[in-house]
Amino acid sequence: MIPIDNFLVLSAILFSLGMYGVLARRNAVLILMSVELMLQAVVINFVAFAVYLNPETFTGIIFAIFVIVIAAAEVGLALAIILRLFRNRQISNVDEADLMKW
Amino acid sequence: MGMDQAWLIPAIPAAAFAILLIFGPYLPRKGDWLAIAAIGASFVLVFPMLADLLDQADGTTYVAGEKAWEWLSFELAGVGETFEIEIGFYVDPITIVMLAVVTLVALMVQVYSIAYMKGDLRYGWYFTAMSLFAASMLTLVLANNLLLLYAGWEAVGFCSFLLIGFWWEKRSAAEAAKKAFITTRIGDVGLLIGIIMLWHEGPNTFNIQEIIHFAEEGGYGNTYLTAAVLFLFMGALGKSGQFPLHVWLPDAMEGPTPVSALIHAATMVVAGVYLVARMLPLFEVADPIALDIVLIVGLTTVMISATMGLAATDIKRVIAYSTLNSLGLMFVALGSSAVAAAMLYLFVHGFFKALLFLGAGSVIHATEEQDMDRLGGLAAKMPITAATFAIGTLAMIGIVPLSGFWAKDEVLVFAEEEQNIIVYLVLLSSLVITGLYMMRLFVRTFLFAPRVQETYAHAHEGGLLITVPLLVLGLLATVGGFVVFDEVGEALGFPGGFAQFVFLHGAHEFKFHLDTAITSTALAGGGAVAGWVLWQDKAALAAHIRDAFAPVSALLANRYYIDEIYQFAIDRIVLVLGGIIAWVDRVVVNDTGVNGSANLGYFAGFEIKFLQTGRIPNYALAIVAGILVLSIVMLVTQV
Amino acid sequence: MTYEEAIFYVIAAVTVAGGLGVVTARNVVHSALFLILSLIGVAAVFVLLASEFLAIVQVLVYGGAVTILILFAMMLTRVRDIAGPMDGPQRPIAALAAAVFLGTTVLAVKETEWRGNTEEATVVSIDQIGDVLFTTWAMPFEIASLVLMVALIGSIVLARGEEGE
Amino acid sequence: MTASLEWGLLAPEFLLAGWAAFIILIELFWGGLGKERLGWLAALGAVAAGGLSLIWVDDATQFGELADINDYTTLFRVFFCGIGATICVLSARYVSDRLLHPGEYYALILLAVVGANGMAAAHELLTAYISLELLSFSLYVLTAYAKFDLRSNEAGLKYMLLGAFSSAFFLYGIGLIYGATGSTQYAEIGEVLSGDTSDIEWGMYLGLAMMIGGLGFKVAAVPFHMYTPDAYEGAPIPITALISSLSKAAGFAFFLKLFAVAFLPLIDDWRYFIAGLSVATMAVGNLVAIQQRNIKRLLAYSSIGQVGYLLLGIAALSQDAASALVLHMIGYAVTNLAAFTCVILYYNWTGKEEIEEYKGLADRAPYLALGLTIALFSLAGMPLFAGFTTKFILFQAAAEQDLLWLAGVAAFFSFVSLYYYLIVIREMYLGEPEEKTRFPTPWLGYTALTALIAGVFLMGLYPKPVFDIVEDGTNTIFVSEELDGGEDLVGVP
Amino acid sequence: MEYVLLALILIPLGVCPLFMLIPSRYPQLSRYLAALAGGALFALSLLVFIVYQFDAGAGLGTGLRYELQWDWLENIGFLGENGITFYLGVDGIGAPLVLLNGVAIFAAVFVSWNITHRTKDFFVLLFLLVSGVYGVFISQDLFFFFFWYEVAVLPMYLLIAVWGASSQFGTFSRTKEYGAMKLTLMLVGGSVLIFIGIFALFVEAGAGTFDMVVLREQALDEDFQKWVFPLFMVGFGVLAGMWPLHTWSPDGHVAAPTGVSMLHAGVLMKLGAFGILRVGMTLLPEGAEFWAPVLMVLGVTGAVYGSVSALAQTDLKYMVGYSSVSHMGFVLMGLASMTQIGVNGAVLQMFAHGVMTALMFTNVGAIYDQAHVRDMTQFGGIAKRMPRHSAFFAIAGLSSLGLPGLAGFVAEFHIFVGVFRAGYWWAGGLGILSAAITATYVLRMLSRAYFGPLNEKWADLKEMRLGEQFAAVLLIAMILFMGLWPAPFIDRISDTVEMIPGITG
Repeated sequence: MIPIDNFLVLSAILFSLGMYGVLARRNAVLILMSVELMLQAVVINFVAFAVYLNPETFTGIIFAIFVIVIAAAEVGLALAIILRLFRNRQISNVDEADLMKW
Repeated sequence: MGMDQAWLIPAIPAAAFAILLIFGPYLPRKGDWLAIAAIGASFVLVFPMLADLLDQADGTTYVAGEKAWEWLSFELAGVGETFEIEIGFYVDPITIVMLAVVTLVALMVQVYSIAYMKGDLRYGWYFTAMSLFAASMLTLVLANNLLLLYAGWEAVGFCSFLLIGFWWEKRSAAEAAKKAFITTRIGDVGLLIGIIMLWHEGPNTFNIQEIIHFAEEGGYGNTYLTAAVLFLFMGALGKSGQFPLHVWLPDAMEGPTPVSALIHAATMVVAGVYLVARMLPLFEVADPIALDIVLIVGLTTVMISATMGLAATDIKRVIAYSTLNSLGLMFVALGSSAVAAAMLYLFVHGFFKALLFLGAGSVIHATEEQDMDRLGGLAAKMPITAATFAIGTLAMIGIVPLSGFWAKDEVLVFAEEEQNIIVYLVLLSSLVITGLYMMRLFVRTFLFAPRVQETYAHAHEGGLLITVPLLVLGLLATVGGFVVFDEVGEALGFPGGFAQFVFLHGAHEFKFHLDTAITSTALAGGGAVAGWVLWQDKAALAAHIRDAFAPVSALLANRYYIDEIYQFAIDRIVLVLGGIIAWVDRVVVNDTGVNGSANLGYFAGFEIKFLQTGRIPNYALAIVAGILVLSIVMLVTQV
Repeated sequence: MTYEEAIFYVIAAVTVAGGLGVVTARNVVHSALFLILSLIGVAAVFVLLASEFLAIVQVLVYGGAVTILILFAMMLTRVRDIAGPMDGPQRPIAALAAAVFLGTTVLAVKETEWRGNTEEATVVSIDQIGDVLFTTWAMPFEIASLVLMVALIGSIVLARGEEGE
Repeated sequence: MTASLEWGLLAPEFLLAGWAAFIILIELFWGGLGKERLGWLAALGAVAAGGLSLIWVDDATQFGELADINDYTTLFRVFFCGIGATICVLSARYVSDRLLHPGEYYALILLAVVGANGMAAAHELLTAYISLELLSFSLYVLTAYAKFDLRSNEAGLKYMLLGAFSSAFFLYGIGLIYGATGSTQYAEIGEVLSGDTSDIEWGMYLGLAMMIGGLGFKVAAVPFHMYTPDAYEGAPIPITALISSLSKAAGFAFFLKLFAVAFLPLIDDWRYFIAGLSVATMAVGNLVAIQQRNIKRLLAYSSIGQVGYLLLGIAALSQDAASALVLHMIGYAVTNLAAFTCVILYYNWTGKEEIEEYKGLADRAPYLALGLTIALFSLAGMPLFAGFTTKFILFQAAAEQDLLWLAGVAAFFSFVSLYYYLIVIREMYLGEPEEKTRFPTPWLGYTALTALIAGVFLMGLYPKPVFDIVEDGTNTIFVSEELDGGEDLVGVP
Repeated sequence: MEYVLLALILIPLGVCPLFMLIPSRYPQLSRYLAALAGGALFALSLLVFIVYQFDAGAGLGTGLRYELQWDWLENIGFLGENGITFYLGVDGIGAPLVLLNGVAIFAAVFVSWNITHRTKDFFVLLFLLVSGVYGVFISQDLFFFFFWYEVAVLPMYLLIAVWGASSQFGTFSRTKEYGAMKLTLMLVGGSVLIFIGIFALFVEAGAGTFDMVVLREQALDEDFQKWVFPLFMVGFGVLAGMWPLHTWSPDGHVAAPTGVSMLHAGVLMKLGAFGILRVGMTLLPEGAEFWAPVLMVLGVTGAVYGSVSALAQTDLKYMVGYSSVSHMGFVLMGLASMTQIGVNGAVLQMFAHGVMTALMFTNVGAIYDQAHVRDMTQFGGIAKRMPRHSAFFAIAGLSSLGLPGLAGFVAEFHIFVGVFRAGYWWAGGLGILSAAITATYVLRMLSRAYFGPLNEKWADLKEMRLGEQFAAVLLIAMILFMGLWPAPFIDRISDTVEMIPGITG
């Protein structure tokens, strides 16, 4: 079978990509998508650990389910906020949202 | 009544002071009678004291009386000793002499003041302060320990400040008072250090006799003791107006003239002499350099004061210079270990100097003028004043048989015997100068034609209150000197004579060297005659000489520029230093040190806040950076 | 290399490519599409991990709901009309940070000797999952429902237009 | 899998959630109730829930394998319900004047309290995480709740996106820890970590670092704090108060329990990292606060500074430190709420929140100025007030654990903080008011303020009752560890 | 009696809410209440001072009497039995200082009679300050010691910033906000060090208690003492005006209203020296011995530096402020001598400086209230118009320059003797010199401002208010009391000082 390391490394790569996306992207929606990527990586991690290391209680899988749920809810909520921001200010780039600083 | 009641002597004026301070304004005549009664009572009390002392005398040896009360005391942790400060009185012949001079002169001066100060705005306050002064001075004299002595010492200084500045509305009076206090205070720094030094290595007491005893047994190290007594001497230097701290005394003449008579002639200024005389055993045990310094200081003062007296025109100032002159002479005597001579001089000086001041006061009272260039010929209008003043002048110059002669002669004898010839010669030369300027004073004030007719016109002799003290003092100034003769002393009831009485440490007779006497009388008389000649009538000759030696006379008139040097030192050094430190405090310590560190925090905050850009990617980067640093450092350090 | 590994690598490549597309695409819609690709890839990974249930959830929740939502949001916010670059000035630092992070993580993952069987994935059946989800994990489940409620309320309150808007 | 699920143990949470729904419904169907009364009603629910949780005082039981119902939980339940109730009361006027949808607003506050309770109760990571998200989601929404306020929108966006971002890290960390230890139960993690960990140390430490980062975000430790000032400034003021008290307290309840039970065996490994975070947090929070011109932002930075002090308790983790930490947290929350009460009342009245707009407040509303002054002095750690006593005990607890230097740094920054509090006080007492009108007395607001100030004084003058309760609470997390892991694990002297 | 001690803290704390209940329209009512409370405090303080000596109480090696110990926080966490107790007790050092505080507040109330702006708020803060000061003097628990110490600092900012005055000088200006802020921050900054020191001390002692009576019996490691003592020395030193951390003092006093300056310079600065003695030297005798030379250098520097700086001031308040620095330098010298005489002197000086500086500020305030100028060069001949005021001022000055018969001399003399006894010749000499410089600036001030011809600008000045006169007379009575009959003070102080470890004869 495939060693667990493969999954973990895949997860790490996805997480890094997501992280890069958050740091580099300007658009709020794109950032949100990047966060989703990171969460995907987390989920991979959880599942891999659950099925390889902890199959008896498979907490990881449960965790993964919840993470997915939360992630979905998060997207919904975040999009609502982004939408609200756009309606009020016609912007969706996060670096333009700097009314408050210093 | 006996020596145990000695505390009453200062206590009575002190009580008078307290009453006057609080109730004075409500008393009839502002309570002047109370002050005079108090000092009179003190004066009277001296006699039982004296009688007691004489009663207890064992042949020619006198037994000193001492009584003390604890003022404060506490155990010293882990040492087993007790730190104790007492209030105590010590009565021995020196004390008695001082008490007599102080109370008598004070009495005379206060009686005189009733007339002199009449109508003054602060008439009551004058007597209040005078009472305080009397109490302080008597405490100083009677004190059995150095600390009480110091207390009295400071208190008389304070009274001097009050009384010099009595007319404080005058800028010059206020300044003079300040100058007097601060100058003497500088000396007192030394005094206090000296006292503490004597206590520190000493027998854990401030008692003077115990300290002396301890010192005589070699308890102190030689160098240590020398240093300590020199510090003590610093105090005497300031209080007695010795060079270089003499500058305050001439200025002190801003005070009312009776004050000058009492404080700045007869009593307070001789406290330094008294202190050194009291502590002389220590000086003798210490390195000889200590006494040499006393001598040199005295000699210097004698010369500079005498020469400055030549150039002064204010009559009170001239007398002040003569006071310095006399005090210098006393220190010369002390420097020669001639305590009896010094005390004798102190005794008679009190009378004739007070007399001179009161005489001057009488003149000033009558003419409201104290510049001798604007006086003259007053003898005609004020015969009693002129006569007593003449006695005082001659006593000061040292003409036989007035009191000053005998005392001065003793000093000269000791100087000749104990010291080298230079000292003697210098002293002799000072006699000439003394003759010159004293005669100048008398001649210019009382004789020949009046220079300002107007002033002369309303000059008049004062009332009895003024003339009686003058006469009493004149009498004393005339006959006071005869106590040098043991016969006189014994006749007065002192076993062994006055010299034996005053000097406690074995026989130390007054000596009379005829050649010395003749030399000194000749020189002093010569000086006086020369003075008469120089300043007679229009003083043309003196003016001629003055013009011929213009730089010298300018030097003298400007008092050797010593005041200017001090002024310079204060303005340019002390005040500038103070200014620099104040500036450093504000700019460096405060603005840089304190505000600077505050600003550092402020600007750190200012810089850091710009990291807060308001942009999400930056914020996210901070999170990432934080996690990366945490992870990497944790992995590196822990794995 | 076993065939399973080969399949894994293919899937992984697709997933990573998708992810790369998400974070680099110039066109936002392309990004969203790449995200779908990546999500599908992850779902495939779940299959490889013998967790078909999760794969189904993944496809339904993400592939269905989330991406649609995102596309809607893009439409509503008219993302395509926005001028200017898609990436901020922070890109080089971001790349560096990501690389460092990747290196660290991979190193840590590789260095760790995971306890248990690291070679064989165990199948977890849907029954088991369903069983524990409502018994052992009942409390998170309940709370998750509240989370969803909050998200729901929040989205409605925030997104809905008000009078006068 | 034979977990006993006594749902009754979660009754307070159910009550809160149900009450939240009830509030929404009542707003829908009973429009005549009035917006302000809705807040009182919500507060009533929170108070009831808090009272309900008192049933389990001195009880020590568990809900399944997920949550403890013991004194620790009870303590925090009451505490969080109290915060929730206070915020509801404080919101009443503000919400009715300035916000739409009050029903949902109060419901979200109650749900946030549920999340916070869950965080304190959980002894398992999944439950804790979900609870954390419940709390966070509620706060995200509430932050953005002023729909037409641009700053509120922006604050919500920042809070939300960064929250999600940091959640990802936190989850990644959980994943690694889970992988390394095979469990998400705190106690089991602690048991594994107390054994030989040399084989899993890479993953373990990386996971730990990421979890610290994630928790750091939740409690706003530097450098994970960046969202805080913006979120505070943008959010409606009562919500700012909520974030600064509830969110922070819940974060620490979670942090403390997790680290005390699960990560205590590794304390020597992470202690200095927490200490470092603590120093950075105190420094940045307090130094930047000096620069602030907006009262909310100022309080945001000041709360960051406070987090630094609280982290001290984590760094010095021991039973004493835990008690001290919780005590300080309670004291801080009470004080902070008092300060926010004043800010809210002032804002309700004038709509102003810049510090310089506070000038002359002492003339116009003496009691308000006095209250704010007391609160600020307390935050600065001046005596008579809670801040001094609780800080003293907290710092002393740190010093007991060989972290004297850290206690010293904390004391120093606490001194720095005095400066910016004084700036506010200066404006209030020295500034000339622009208009002379007196402040109309808001009786209910002043009642709340008085109660909070009384709390500030109580904690400052006689904290023993509170300390006793707190210690009972923190004892439980350490005692359980003792039972599981043996004597040598417990860093309690 | 122990409840009298309690009352000393509770009365000032208790009147604060009472003040708040008084409507602001009746400022006169606040004043009467303040006078009442001040009088009560003065009476009780006097009672404590007098009765102390008559009660040969146990005190067991500490000199403590009238102990009152209530549990506050114990058996909790790191705190053992008697962990933190509300522990009151007065010893021979505390007794005179309690009296000092009583005198100062009673006088300050009368001096503050003319406060019209927010009268009741002023008194609230003033009494808060006073309660803190009392607390420090009679607390025997380190926690509460520090607690009250901070309470005393707490109201300072508002007291100065609200009721103070800004000043403009030739080249620079000092606003009241600046003075208040600097004062507050520096004092609190100093207490950070104390904070750390207390932590370290508690941990090292390991007794689980903050009870100072217990703590002083703990044998602490010498190296530990050596590094902790400077924390206390510098921390308390800030409040004691220790050079170079004294700069808050002149600026703060210049800005502060008169009553506050009186209390602050008169009493509050003593807390610093008292802290060094009570906490630093008592609990850490070996550390104190090690650092004594440093403290001596700082003390002497402060004494000379303060007096020389005062010499350069023309502003009356600055002069008095710097003179405080100078006199507190004497206190530090006395402490640093580590001899019984010196330490006795230091405590005496605390009292003496307290009353005379309060008197000085009373007088400066009296003239400033009328003239709104404090620059002595602008005055002249004021004694003509305000003779009593001038006399009072002169007495204060004379006491401060060490005139025998007044309080200053007794204290300074002990200090100098102690310093000499400890072998610091140079320090003693410089100290005495500094006293002479004091004479210079005091007399310069009197001569400039009060003597000389009356400056017509001030022809309409009036004598100081009766309340101020009363305050001045009260303070002068204290100056004379101690100056003429110091035995009651010395008896109390010495019995306690000799029990302090590390103090030798």
